[in-house]
Amino acid sequence: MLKRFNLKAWLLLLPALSLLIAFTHWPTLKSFWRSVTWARSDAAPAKFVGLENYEILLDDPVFWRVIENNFWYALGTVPTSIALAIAMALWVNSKIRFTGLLRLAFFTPTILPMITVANIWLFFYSPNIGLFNQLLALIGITGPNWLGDPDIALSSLMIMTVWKEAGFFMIFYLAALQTLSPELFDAAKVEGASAWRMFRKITFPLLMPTTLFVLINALLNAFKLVDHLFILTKGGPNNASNLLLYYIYETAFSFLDSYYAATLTVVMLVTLAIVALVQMLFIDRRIHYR
Amino acid sequence: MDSIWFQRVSKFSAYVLAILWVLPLLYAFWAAFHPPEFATKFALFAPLTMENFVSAWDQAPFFRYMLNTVIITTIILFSQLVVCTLAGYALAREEFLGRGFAFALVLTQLMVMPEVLIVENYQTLTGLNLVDTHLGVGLPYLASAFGIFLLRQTFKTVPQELEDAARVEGLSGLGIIWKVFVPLAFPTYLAFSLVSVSYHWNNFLWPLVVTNTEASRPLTVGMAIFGAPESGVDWSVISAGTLIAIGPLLILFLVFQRKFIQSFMHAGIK
Amino acid sequence: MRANRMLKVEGLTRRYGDITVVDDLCFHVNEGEFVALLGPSGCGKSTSLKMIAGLEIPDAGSIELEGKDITQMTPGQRKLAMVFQSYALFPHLKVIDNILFGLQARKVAKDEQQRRLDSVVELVGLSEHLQKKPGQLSGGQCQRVALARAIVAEAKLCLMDEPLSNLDAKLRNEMRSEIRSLQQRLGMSVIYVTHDQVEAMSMADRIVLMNDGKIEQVDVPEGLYNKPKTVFTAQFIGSPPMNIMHLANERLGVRPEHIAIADEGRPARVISCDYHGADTVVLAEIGEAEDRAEIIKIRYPGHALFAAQQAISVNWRPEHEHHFPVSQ
Amino acid sequence: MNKFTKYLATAGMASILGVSTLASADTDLTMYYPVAVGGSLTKIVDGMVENFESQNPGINVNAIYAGNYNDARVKALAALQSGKPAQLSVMFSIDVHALRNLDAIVAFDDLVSTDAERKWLGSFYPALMENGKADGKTWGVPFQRSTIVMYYNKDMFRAAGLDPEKPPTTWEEFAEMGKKLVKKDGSGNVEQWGAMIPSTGYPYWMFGALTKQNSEVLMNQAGTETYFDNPGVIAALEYWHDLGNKHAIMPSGVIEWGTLRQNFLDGKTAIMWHSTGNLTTVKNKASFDFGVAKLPGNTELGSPTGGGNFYIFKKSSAEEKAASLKLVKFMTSPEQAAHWSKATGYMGVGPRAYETDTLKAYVKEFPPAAVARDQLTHATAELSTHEAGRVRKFLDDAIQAALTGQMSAKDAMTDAQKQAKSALRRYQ
Repeated sequence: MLKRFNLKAWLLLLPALSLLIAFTHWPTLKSFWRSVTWARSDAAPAKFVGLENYEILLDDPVFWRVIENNFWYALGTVPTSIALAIAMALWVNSKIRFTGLLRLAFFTPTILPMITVANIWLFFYSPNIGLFNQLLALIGITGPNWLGDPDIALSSLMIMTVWKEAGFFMIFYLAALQTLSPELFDAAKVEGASAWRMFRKITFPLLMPTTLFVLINALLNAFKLVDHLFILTKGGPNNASNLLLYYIYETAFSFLDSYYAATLTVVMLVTLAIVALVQMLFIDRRIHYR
Repeated sequence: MDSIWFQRVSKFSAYVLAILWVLPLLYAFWAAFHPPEFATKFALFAPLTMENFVSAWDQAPFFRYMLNTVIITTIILFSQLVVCTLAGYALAREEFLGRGFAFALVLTQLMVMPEVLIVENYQTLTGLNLVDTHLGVGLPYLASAFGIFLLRQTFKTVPQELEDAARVEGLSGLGIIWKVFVPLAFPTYLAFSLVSVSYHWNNFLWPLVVTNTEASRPLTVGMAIFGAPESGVDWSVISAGTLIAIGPLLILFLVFQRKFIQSFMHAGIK
Repeated sequence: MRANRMLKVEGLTRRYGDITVVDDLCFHVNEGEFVALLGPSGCGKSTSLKMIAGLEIPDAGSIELEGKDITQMTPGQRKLAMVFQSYALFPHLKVIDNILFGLQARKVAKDEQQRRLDSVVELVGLSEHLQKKPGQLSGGQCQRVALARAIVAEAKLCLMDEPLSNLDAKLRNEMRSEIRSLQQRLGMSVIYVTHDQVEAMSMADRIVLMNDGKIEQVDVPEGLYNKPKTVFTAQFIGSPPMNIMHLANERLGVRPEHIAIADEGRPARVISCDYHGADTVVLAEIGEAEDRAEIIKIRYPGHALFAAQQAISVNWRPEHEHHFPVSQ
Repeated sequence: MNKFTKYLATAGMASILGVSTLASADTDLTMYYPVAVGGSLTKIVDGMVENFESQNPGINVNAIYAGNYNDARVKALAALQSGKPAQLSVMFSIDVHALRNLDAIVAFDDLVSTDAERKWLGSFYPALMENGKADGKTWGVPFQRSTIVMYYNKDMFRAAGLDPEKPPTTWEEFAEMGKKLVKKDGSGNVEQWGAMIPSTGYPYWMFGALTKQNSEVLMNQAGTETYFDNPGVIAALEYWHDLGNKHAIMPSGVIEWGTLRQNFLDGKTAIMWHSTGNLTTVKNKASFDFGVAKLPGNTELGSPTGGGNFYIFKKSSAEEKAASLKLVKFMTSPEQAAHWSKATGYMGVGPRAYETDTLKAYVKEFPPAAVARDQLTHATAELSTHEAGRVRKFLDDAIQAALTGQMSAKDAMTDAQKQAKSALRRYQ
């Protein structure tokens, strides 16, 4: 069919595209522009400063710390939540008892606002009086200072993130599992495959498209999920648990430096572009057996 | 025999994990219904009280916050449904020059979520004079790439015969969308609505940035201010506040959990 | 010489809640024998097969393989082969890996794997497709892969669950004789589940006919056709089904192909004719009084031209009569 | 953005929300305020505002609680920038430089006109005025003000064989007594700590106390220079670090500001340093006999002042400014200050507040209520510079780095000083 200009189609797209351009594309471009300008305060006019903001960025130890943290945060939360999500989906999809309750339990964190449950996690993590350390004390272990020790503060945040996300990702795996024919698993059983072999050779490869989808989502969340920082650590101690988006927020709304914040935003945008690129490379492979 | 053992261990871990997963909620119930001195101590026969709910309710305008959240989620949801339906239809059923480009423009938002652009979007909102309004909280989310994508996938599966039949019956462009595509995509709408509502009910960072006062502040931001650790944490009252805040969604979820999860799964398959 | 018992099923029972899906099933399979589990859908034949495979746990009864009780074993321990209705090919694995899946799982030596693969590939003719994924194959080819996977296991007993039901009619006929000849050449013992009586009649050495979870009759195909013990058997085997006439103290059964339209005999009145090519199925009303009339089907060789309401006479030979008690 | 679209957007918004602005002869004031300590302060503020409104029928006040100090500043400034009303706000006493850089506030000296008003402006404790002054003018008027005080558990003092009426007054005593107050169980796990000084939330503030006690200041009055790497400052940080390590009277690592009160109330620590703003909550919730004392000193006693001042925004009409001044005067009047102090634990901002019947009776019945005031003679200004958010964060990070053992006190402070210097370069 000959492609042509189609007024009706563009009119249908108009509301969506104008909103997307106004709140996604335009601000993206503006971020790039703002990152090469500077002004003493928001009241003063901004002037072009070239790459000065980027030079400051490269010299900023907090920036590097935040990048490093975000890397570990992604590395720590993404595979763990995926592995747990798969395990949860397999459990819920299996014949053990109370699968309804299991599913409910795993899914519950998904509908709880991160910001409100963070206060409860604050209690879990509190040294001396916190639940975790009370429990550890029962077996004679002095629990760590979960949020106050720079070596484990980030890990503590990761645990909460995994708690929040695994059940959400479980749903995708559950949906995928239910599209798989049970006969495949019967066949593997008859052929004498062990549970582990069955998982490794059949279940996991067949879930691969789902895993890729979840992987991308989990990666994006690793950059965008900072709600709990506001309550738990505020990025501390000494930036040990600071993440890029939180640092952007701090810079823009605490230090009132929207220019440097824009520079940080550009770094975030570039990172996301890389994630997108990776996804596109993978997207061809995800249809490998269809 | 190893497989029996494996099964036992697996089953045990499943239950342990499930308990861990609801622990925060269980704790919230414990702390909310017991006097503050039991917030960090667990005694089986600690006295029950509603006092925490009273003081939580006293300390923050929960009703106002909840109303704001409801207004914001409603504005967002309805705009999303309309905007995404139109765009999804165009991308699924219309043949035109630049469709690929338009679709690519839409998909960008899947990567560049509004959360990333808080700095610029805040400036835009300032310019529009919409800071601290319900509309302002919703604006960056009114067009959802996820929704457009989901509806496009669904609309693509509608047989051409149905659309042709409707045309023969004399329906016009928007009429076809409204009378044919929308009803057929009902499960997708339901799934998307649930995902959207639970997302925006729980959204925090952008509302924090863009709301200043009780006039527009949603529950999450209200709760963050109410429970801010700076003011000294009082877990009993915070737990009570948390339960008040999540109560409506939690009850809805518990009642409709099967439907809820199915809808999420539906959204997940696409 | 008395054949060796390969499999013996005794009192096998399976319930789902209040419903008994398989009720006290007893039968056996001899070595090298092709046994069909036949019955309408929902009669419990697939459940029975799954219990033999170990994929379902029976509520009662026992399963013996070569004299050994395997009732409590896991599917893998039973070392059976199985062909599934949907073929159950692993979509992400190449054909060769699908075929060798079980051998790899059981850690059969590499050269032994290769030897068996070579011979099975030749048997079913898949040599040029080994490196493809199932998605790239036609239905018939998938069927062959599934078959190859079952054969390569060299299992004592092969279970087949309606393996041909997803093929079109022509291919089905081809595969039917192919499977049968493979089975005979390799001397395989097979339990074959089907709801298609033609398939069972043409392939099986013996047929276990099931209805409503119970065995109706176990017999060789001719036995089921010639000496049905129950009205159900009589009507399930043969096409069109046997005519059953309700007499005062018994049921009288005569197959349509055994009824002749002749100059004399019982009076009947034609209702309609259905031309099939080789023959015509004539629908007629037989009986004196209106209220006692029975509708019967007659298979008339060639092309019959009877007008509706035409009066005819029908007869059959006494040895073609089947008598069933009324209680059925 | 042109006027027309602005108009459209506003009109659209108003119609969506069903809001309409009614013209009225009354003066409407919008004020933002933060809360950094416990209790239901919002109710108390609302009550005071209502009281004011009933006395001043022509003025309507919309008091908006906006979270912590940082949030309150962000929200108030955001409101100003986006053209929303905000005539005055309670903000961090140390935000003065940032607010002046933004040209957002007016000096009170330019607003007061009568002698009575000038007298009122001079009626505050001078120590509380330090942070509000710049370039010889007063930009912020003290309201929600505090110092750091030492809360201690008298029961634990008794149990440890210490005199509950003689809390530590020097660093040595603090460490020595702290050691006696640490209680361990059979396997060596600490059940009760000697003391806790919070190091999240406002670490620089706590540190301000330690440096003052070591006779150092952290910055100059103009807020253009910091002295983070002075030997006395480094020594103060070393002492803090030692409390958690060498003396082991405190958990090592950082201690959470928000949960500390609960630790104290739960008997996990015998002493805590915290804002006086917690006094009333501790008083209401403590199930044991507790005392409040001035912080111990090294070369001298000391604590920074802290908390929030009233600021009046430039972008408001003359009537609004006058009404704002009226409100500020009301809120800081001796009666209201006394009421506020009793309800929260924040200090009465001027001597006359302590002469009211309310506070007289309260102090008599509950002497700790006067400790913060008594400590004012040893008080110093809170860290306040240009680029306040950044500089504060440099110091906070350095303190946390030292306390958690990531860096030595010297390296951490040298780094912080370097960073602060480069951030302040443009203001010198």
